[in-house]
Amino acid sequence: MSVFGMSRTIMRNLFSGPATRLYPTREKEPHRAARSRGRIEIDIEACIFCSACAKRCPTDAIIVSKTDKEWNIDRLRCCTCNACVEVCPKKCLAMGNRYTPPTVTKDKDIFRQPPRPPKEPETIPGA
Amino acid sequence: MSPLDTALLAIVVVVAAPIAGGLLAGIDRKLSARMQSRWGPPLLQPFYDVRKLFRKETIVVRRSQNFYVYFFFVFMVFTAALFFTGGDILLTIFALTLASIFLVLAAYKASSPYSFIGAERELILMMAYEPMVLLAAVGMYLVTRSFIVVDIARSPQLLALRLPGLFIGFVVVLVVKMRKSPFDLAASHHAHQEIVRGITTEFSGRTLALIEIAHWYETTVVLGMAALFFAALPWLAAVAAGCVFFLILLVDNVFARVKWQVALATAWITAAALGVGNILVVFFLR
Amino acid sequence: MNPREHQTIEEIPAAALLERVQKMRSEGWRLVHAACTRLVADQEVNYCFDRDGQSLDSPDSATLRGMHTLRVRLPMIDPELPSISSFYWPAFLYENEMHDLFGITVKGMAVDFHGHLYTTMVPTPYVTKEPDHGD
Amino acid sequence: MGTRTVIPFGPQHPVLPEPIHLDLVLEDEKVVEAIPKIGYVHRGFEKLVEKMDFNELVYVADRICGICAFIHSMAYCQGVEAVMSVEVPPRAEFLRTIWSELARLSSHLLWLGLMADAFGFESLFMQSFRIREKIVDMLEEMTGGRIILGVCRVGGVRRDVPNDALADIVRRVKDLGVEMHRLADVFLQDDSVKHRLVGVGVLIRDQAAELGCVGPMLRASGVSRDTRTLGYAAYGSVDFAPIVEKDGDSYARCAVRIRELFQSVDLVAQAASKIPGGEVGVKVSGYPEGEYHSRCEQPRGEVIHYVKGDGTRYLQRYRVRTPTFANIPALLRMLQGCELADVPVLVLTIDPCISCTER
Repeated sequence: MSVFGMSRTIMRNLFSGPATRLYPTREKEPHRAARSRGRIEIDIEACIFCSACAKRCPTDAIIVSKTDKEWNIDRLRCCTCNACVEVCPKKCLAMGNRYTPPTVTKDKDIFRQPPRPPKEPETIPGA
Repeated sequence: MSPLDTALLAIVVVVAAPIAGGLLAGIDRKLSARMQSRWGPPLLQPFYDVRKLFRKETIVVRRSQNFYVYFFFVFMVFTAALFFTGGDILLTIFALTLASIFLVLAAYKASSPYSFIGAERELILMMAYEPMVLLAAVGMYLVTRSFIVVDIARSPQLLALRLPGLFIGFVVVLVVKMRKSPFDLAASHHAHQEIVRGITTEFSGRTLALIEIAHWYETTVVLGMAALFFAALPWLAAVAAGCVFFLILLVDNVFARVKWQVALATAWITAAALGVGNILVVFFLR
Repeated sequence: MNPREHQTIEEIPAAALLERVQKMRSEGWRLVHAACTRLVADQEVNYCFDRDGQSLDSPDSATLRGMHTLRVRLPMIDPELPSISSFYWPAFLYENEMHDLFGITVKGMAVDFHGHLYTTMVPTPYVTKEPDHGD
Repeated sequence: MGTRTVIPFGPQHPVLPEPIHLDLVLEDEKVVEAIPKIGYVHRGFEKLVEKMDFNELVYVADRICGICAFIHSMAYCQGVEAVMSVEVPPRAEFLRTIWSELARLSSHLLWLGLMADAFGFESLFMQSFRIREKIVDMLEEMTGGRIILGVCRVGGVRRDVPNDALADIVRRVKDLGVEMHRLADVFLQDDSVKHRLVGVGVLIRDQAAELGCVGPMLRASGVSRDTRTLGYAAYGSVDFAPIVEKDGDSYARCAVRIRELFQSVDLVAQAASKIPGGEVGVKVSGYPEGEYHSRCEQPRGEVIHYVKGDGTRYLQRYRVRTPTFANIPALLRMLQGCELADVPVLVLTIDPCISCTER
């Protein structure tokens, strides 16, 4: 007869503390593996609005507007497949290793490129 | 004790027993969680749950099913009051059984296949543990010459020394009564079984809260009965009750749920070997 | 780097299906799966069989494994097939699927779900809706 | 003869992780008839070939199932590669093998946990999941995804793993072996577990073959058939033999899966030690024309990805026959005459993945 086979593991568990965390109050440290596909980050300053990412996106999560200089992403549609990052010609897209925080609304993340300041005419000091 | 004292004590018991039972349930959940290397809920979670249940809508299949649950609750309160005011242990046991019968009736009345099968299994479990409970009472009588809880508790003899078999058998009963694995086939705490939550599947809202509170009463009564085996040394009784409680949690976590045939066989074999054997020894070696 | 599995296809008329399947069974093949494909004007049903370690083309080579497909062509409108579930009992699931998704009437299925295996909003979606490549 | 009760079992049921519905006709506690119904999660994946080109379809294949995701995408890619005659670089083949085996570990541990839950052994369930978590963490470190790895593509894989990182993974998987042994001891030795598994749902060798079982279901009945022996990916270069048990009951199926855990650990180590250097992907040009039945061994058994292209961006037909589809007839046969308490065990014993069955 073999019973209580599990008791060793159980007693060890009891005294070694829980293996789980009280998420979201406590997150895993270090937060994620460096390679984790968390969410797409964009360096909007470098974007040229070529729409290559939007075309490659399998879930149509990305919408790019060249006229408004606007890049937006539906985080809930995005399947973090990394296709947009791979295709970006300016390398302004990156895969961040943190997940999008939980949300209760279906908002889009909108990034707008600030209008570039018009080039000031070079002033010659002392002129 | 004067009748007035008894009445006062009864009121204290009626208030204190569910608090103790709820705390025990909280400790149970916390300890079980730690055994499974989880954090587990806060200690007071059972109370939060019940508070929430009271605020919820009560949805019933048939209105009459709740009627039986009220009786279940009332008899459980009565059992606790009777036991802790030092009444007749036989009467306590019968009241406890009657209460359980009302729960079974309520489950039958709900006319859901899950609670129907749960009720059938609960009846089988009652058949399984009832002989052992009665034998325990008989054993206590043989040693102390009384069925009255006060007299048993005041007996200078440490019952556990005279009735070790009965005590072990009674721990098995406790596992059944507290709805713990391996005997949680009629209604498990986690509703993770083929008949969902078995006997209590069809209860909701306030009715379910009453069942929960009645279960707290039940836990305190059965743990109290276990402690009665050590009543001669009150501190030992407390320690023993704690140990038994921990042992039950451990058993809960190291066993798979058995099928009803095995549950019945285990309980009866324990009752026959440990219970009857112990009583025979006490009877002839007196 | 590794040799791809050897796979053969044999096109047969629908009338010869039962006879051919019976032969496959007596030769010890197992039914791997069965499925339809919508072609341009008609559709085809594939019954795939596998016999461990052997292929129809090279029965003597034990190392090469293979899959043999019996293929039946059916019209798009009112296609009909006999059930092979008398030879391969588990085929009833594939046949019910053919019925629900491709509208093929399969006669004599061991277990007939009467179109309730998959409940789709559009009946027989794989044939009634033309492929629409969108973008 | 007792009165007959009909117990509705699913599609939403605490012990059923998957949306299948069974009407169980009971006499007391004995099941006299089980009437199944699926179709709750039919998502029309196969119809998606019309909307997505053959490269994008990999993401879809990856998402057919939440527990055997990687092998689905691999089977699909192998199918397209066969049609297009693409030669995948050997390093990619080895990486695919390593990830398949880790996915198998994760899936089998998940199954063990669910199985423990089905027979009411909660701490065993938690312990299985605790071990599985570490496997999932490893997958995340290597590929970036925990469940849906998203690393397979037509022509190779999308991410390389440095050799020293692989060595670290091998060391950690081997360390996990110790914990898995403790787990296995409970599953295979504990009497209360044996009471729930031994002799439950027996399928003898001929029955299992006749019912078209695949995977551990079939191997537990004594048939030595494992699609990995075809030698796809790098399985031709590693040394292993299918794991076979004889009894054909739930205990044997459990034993097969537990032994496969250790086999997978071994295969990961073997593949990591033999992995060649070089590229992990080739560029694929052109469109698929032709057809191929790609076969792989999922944790649940043999999966078939049928790919047929007509020379355009879009495939003409994409068809997935998942292992559960092949195992359902056996489930129906086993349920007849079993006890109600055995139903969860029997349903779990085929390792059902209804969501991927209905695609």
